[in-house]
Amino acid sequence: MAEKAKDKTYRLHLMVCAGTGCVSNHSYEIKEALEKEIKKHGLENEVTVVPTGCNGFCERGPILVVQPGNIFYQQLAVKDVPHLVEEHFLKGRLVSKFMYTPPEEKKPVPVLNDIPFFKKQVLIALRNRGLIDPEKIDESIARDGYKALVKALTEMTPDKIITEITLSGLRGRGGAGFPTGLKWQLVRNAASSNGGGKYIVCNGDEGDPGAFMDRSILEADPHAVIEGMVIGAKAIGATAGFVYVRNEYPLAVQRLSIALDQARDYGLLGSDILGTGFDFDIQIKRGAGAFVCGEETALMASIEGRLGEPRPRPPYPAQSGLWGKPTCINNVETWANVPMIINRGAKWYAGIGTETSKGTKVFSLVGKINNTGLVEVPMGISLREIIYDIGGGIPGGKAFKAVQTGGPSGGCIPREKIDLPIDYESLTEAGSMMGSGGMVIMDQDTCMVDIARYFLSFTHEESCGKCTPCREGTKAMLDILTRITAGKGTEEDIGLLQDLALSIKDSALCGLGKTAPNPVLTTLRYFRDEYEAHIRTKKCPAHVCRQLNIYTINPETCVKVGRGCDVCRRNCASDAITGQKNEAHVIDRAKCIKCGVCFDVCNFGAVKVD
Amino acid sequence: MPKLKIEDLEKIREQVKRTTALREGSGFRAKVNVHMGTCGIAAGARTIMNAFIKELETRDVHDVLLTNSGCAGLCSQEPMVTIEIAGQAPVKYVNLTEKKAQEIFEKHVLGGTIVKEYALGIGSEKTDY
Amino acid sequence: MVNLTIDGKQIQVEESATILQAAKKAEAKIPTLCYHPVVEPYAACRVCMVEVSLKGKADLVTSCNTKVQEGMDVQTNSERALRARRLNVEMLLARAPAAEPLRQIAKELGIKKTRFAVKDPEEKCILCGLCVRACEQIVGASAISFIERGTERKVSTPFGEPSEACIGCTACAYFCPTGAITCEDKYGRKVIHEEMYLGPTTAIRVPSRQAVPMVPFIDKEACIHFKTGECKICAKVCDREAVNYEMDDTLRDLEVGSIILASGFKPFDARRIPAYGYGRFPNIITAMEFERLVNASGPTGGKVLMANGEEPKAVGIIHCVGSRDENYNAYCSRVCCMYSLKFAHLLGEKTKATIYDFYVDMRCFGKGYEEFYHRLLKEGTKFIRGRVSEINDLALTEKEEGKLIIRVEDTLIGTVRRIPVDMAILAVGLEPSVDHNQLAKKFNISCSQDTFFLERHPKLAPVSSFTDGIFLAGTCQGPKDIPDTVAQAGAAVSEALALADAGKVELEPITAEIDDELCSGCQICVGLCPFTSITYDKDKGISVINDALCKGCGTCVAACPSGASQQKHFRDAQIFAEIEGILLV
Amino acid sequence: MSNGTFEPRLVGFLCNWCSYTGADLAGTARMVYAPNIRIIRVMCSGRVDPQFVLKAFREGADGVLISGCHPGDCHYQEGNYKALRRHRLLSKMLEQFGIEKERFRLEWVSASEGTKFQLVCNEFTEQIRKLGPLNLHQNGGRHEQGQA
Repeated sequence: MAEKAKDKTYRLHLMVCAGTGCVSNHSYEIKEALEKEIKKHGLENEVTVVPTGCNGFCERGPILVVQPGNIFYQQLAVKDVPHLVEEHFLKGRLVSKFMYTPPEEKKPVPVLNDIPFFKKQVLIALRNRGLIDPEKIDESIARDGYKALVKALTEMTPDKIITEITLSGLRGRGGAGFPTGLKWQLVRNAASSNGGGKYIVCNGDEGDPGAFMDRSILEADPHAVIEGMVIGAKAIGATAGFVYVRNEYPLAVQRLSIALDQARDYGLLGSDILGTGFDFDIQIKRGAGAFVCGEETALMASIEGRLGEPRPRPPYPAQSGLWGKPTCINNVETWANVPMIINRGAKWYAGIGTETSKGTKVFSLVGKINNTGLVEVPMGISLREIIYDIGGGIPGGKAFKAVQTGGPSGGCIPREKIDLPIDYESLTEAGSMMGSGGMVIMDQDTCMVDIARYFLSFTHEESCGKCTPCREGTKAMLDILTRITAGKGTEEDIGLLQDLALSIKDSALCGLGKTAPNPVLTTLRYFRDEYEAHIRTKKCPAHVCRQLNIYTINPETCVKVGRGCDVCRRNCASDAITGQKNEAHVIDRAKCIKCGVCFDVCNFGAVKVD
Repeated sequence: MPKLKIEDLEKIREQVKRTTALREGSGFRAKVNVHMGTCGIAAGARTIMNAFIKELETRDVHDVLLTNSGCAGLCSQEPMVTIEIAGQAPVKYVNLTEKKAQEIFEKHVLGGTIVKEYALGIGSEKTDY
Repeated sequence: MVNLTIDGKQIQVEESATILQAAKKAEAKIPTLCYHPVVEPYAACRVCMVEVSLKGKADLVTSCNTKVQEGMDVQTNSERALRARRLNVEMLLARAPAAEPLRQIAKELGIKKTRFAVKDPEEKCILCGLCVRACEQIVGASAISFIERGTERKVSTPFGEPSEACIGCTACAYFCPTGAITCEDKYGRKVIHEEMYLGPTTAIRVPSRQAVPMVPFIDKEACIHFKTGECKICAKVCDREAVNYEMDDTLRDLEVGSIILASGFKPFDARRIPAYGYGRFPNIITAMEFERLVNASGPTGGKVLMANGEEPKAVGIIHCVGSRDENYNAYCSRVCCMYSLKFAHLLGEKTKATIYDFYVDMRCFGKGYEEFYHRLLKEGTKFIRGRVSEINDLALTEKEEGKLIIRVEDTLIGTVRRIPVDMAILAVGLEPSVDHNQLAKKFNISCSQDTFFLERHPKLAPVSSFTDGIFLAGTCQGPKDIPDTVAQAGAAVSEALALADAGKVELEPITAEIDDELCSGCQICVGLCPFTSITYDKDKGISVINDALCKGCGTCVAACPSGASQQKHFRDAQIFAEIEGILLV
Repeated sequence: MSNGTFEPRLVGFLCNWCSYTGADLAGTARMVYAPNIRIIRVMCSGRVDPQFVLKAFREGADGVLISGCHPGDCHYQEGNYKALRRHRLLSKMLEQFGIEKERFRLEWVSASEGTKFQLVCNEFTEQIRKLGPLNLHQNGGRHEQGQA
């Protein structure tokens, strides 16, 4: 059956996104409905339905791309399927009502490549997204999967591979941006103690809030990661590899397991790979979702079955990693880039990006942005292009205020720096970092003190507690920030916060602690006035910190527009509102607990917040 | 499953590529567009479509894009096909039968010679894609 | 060697040294909390941070784990280092305000009060992880670890339940710098003779203070290293490198002509008689403990003292503890009367105490023994004839307050008496040694009713066993005093020497033999012989007996279906004739 | 046999190391026990051939006792276990011959158990006395007629 399907030529390929985002939006139901309808119309020999990895435009899921033609349908529901099948697949008429309409335009855009979200993207790590069924190794092979592996195993020496990676300028996509070629060289040169052996590790412990590129790659193209790891193993001389992936990514774990099994069946993993005499195999290690396990030494401790907490470096994993052996740890995205570099050459790869940062980077766009999703863009692209051209701008026409890059370890970049070309150095310069590629967009309604507090509460929660600065320091900073957002801050607090932040950055043990103060430091740097407003005038300019808000009801609006609808009084949790129908309602400030419910429920804008 | 050798990998690649090539969206030397509006289907466009699919399969051709579209506006002369060789103006054929389709495929799509007796005209409007 | 500068001082240290070790050499003081020289550095407290400049790049590092490098310029008290150190100490202080070493460092750094929220003013744990590392790296048990994350982090056993991995070594409490981990003293009884029974023994010790040779040994049962493979502290501290873990008990095979068993006795366990209160009341001690106490090399230097360090004013000696008692051992242990008299004499010599001696019968059977008893009578020891029924501390009168009361029926005057004393000595009897039964099995020796080894004949072969070449000496054969033991040992040696001197041994004449003509080669006898003396001769197709191995039990003869096997002197015909003979009448 | 009170004739096969010494002990200790038992010394209870027992019964014994060392104490390591096995099997066989199994007894008597030997002898004698004579000969089992 499978053999037959392989040879079958179909007129139409319906690429249904089966990334986690779309799956949770019922894309598997869509797939079933499509198959049912197609069969109903007797088209099963002409049209095939293919589940793919994440398409990236998660905001618009569930997504269906029709090939050939690259027709992009979005936000489908099961009930839409019969109509779609009949119109498009049977009668050949495109159905524009399921197409995407960019925010500022009126006409829907039928073709995927014409949609601004996709137009500016350059796909390397995500090259196979939406084009293959990740559970079928053959489709990956058809898209040149394992071609680089053949090249690396038959035509290249380990040194040649490392030279190629070094020349490509590829840097670690996990955050710190350490040159990958150099890392490989270090591991290759490291003498393996006690009995030899080196390890390859793929770090898929993606923990940043709002970041999901590792998950997407593992879901959409697990073979790219496997291939990258085998090439890396050949380069450094490793015989065993581990993929450390969060257990909260069941789909990624499942697809990766399937991919590993298929690769093993094909002899692309295991002993004597492709008959070249090279041995290498990969195991999946599932993490329990501790953020700190994304730190390489903690990750290794976790793989070894020990308490997942970091240890001091040096020794670096390249010298003494898993079980004391030299170990090469790279991020999922880094590994996914490797086959392309080997295939198309370092020169091609180095031609993309900026002077110091080559290639592309995958970012996850989340927060106050129209096009939430996953984008792969060349290094050096400006924030403006990402936010406005790809991301489609801020919803509701609100003003862009800042973007948090690099997750809780990164920092906030303000509006003034919107034309910043993105690469490792420029982001660090701005007080943030590349991180794993999370981008949280914030609009005018965001309180920067509250944002800092949110990220601190995350790092405080996720601190392993080993070293004093991170354990006690994040707590101390969180206490101060909570104090400020509750209107109880003092002038000294800003100074103390700054001291703490700098000292923690200076003295924490691992990357988690060293970067934890970044949100505080950048918000202090760019939005100091907001801190001061919270402390001096006890006001939150964005009205986010409710404890600082003062709610009042405009009697005129209340009576004239709302006719004293009484909804606010009924919803008030603390009986602070008095008034009757058709009369102006009044909030008793002494009783008000500032929960903000009245503001939220008032349909007439009579409740004011100050 | 037996372990693959390097040549096997290449074989799989070639084999699967044929079926998935459609998804790539570029690199075709010709595009065959069967007009499959209600009128077209009623006039037998499905047969034409299947004829082209069969041709592609039996001749093992992979660089020809077979697709369909709606009514071309000349319902009386359905079934219709537009054939567009890369870089050339599209040609419309009308009143097709299975046999005609085979001939057109062989002579025009593969051979590059327009089959004038079935053609409606050259250089009509371009399709969207 | 590596050259570096610490606080402006140029020094040279080994390549493997850490900055902290180098600083010690340069006499620069760096405070530490989570560092301990015998466990791996942890770099968690971040108090030992110093500023290091190398190749024009300055960075803060933890000195406990950072190795020195050529050309390093270390500032232990730069402004940057101090700022981080102060803040870290101040934050730690908010966590564990009751931790003494932390407060000390805070004081030295001029921190009077922490600016951060104190959760628990009594908290002592600074999460330095020394206990966890000691348990893992030194003890090798890994019974405790950190649980939870961040500020909730704490040291615990798995699931907070008593851990089976814990071997109770208390290393965690020992390593804890703040006293956050304590251990309970389960042996609340602090008595002067604790050396004998109380408390876990140390893993390295000399067998006794008068041991020859006076060499310490490692007790494998108590040693952590032999439980977990870690620790090795003794080797680390021994300058002479005399500690050897490889040394093992060796089994040596010796070929000997005869064996003398002198496996001795064990004292009766006085705990088996609950009424005598041993183990429950202080100052009730056994004869062996008293011997230790009164010994000049003992814990008190030979002084007779009670648990509280005072001299007793009245002492009772109780005879026949576990001997001549149907409930325990029916036999007389023979030595207790005489050693009890000796104790009474020593007590009279060393203390001013009133001495009571409770006896059942005074058995002074040896040479000069009776005379010694009469001497004691004259010395003023109060002899009371009667078996002690109970020793307790229930005072009925003020005079008895705080004393041990010995209840006894004085059979000479026919009344029950209560004698208050400060100390009671239990004259425990003798029992065969602990591994007596295994020995009996191994050497195939029968035991008499009193469970001691049985001699071949009480009068004619008192030192021989039923097995040729195995002789008995001393208390393994029955309770006896030192002169008797010496005499018996001499006799046993003589017997053994007589055999050796003859240079030959007469074989048993009663071995079995197989008649070649009758043997059918069925091999039934081969499997039956416990001495593997029968083998099957394939060529001849018959079984063959090795005379030297055959012990003459005759089991094979009884089983031989063809009557080929016969035992000399116990031939079937002989026994048949015997049967016929005895049944004639 | 005799008129008046029946005096059983018992044969005892005693092992040299335990039971025979035990009997010796009973003797030297001047213990009084039934004089009915006639003792044959063997080196080990394992030497007791079932034929001996049959022979004893044929020759007119009313009861047969085999006595050896306690299990585990055998001078020859395991001869008494062999005796135990043979006793079990032979008991079954005797029953088929019409000889009550109570007439054939196995006892463990150690060298120090003079008292036990005394007890066993007295008890066994009483037991057989109650059972009465074996009377093999009256039932046509005379040995003059030969064995089957």
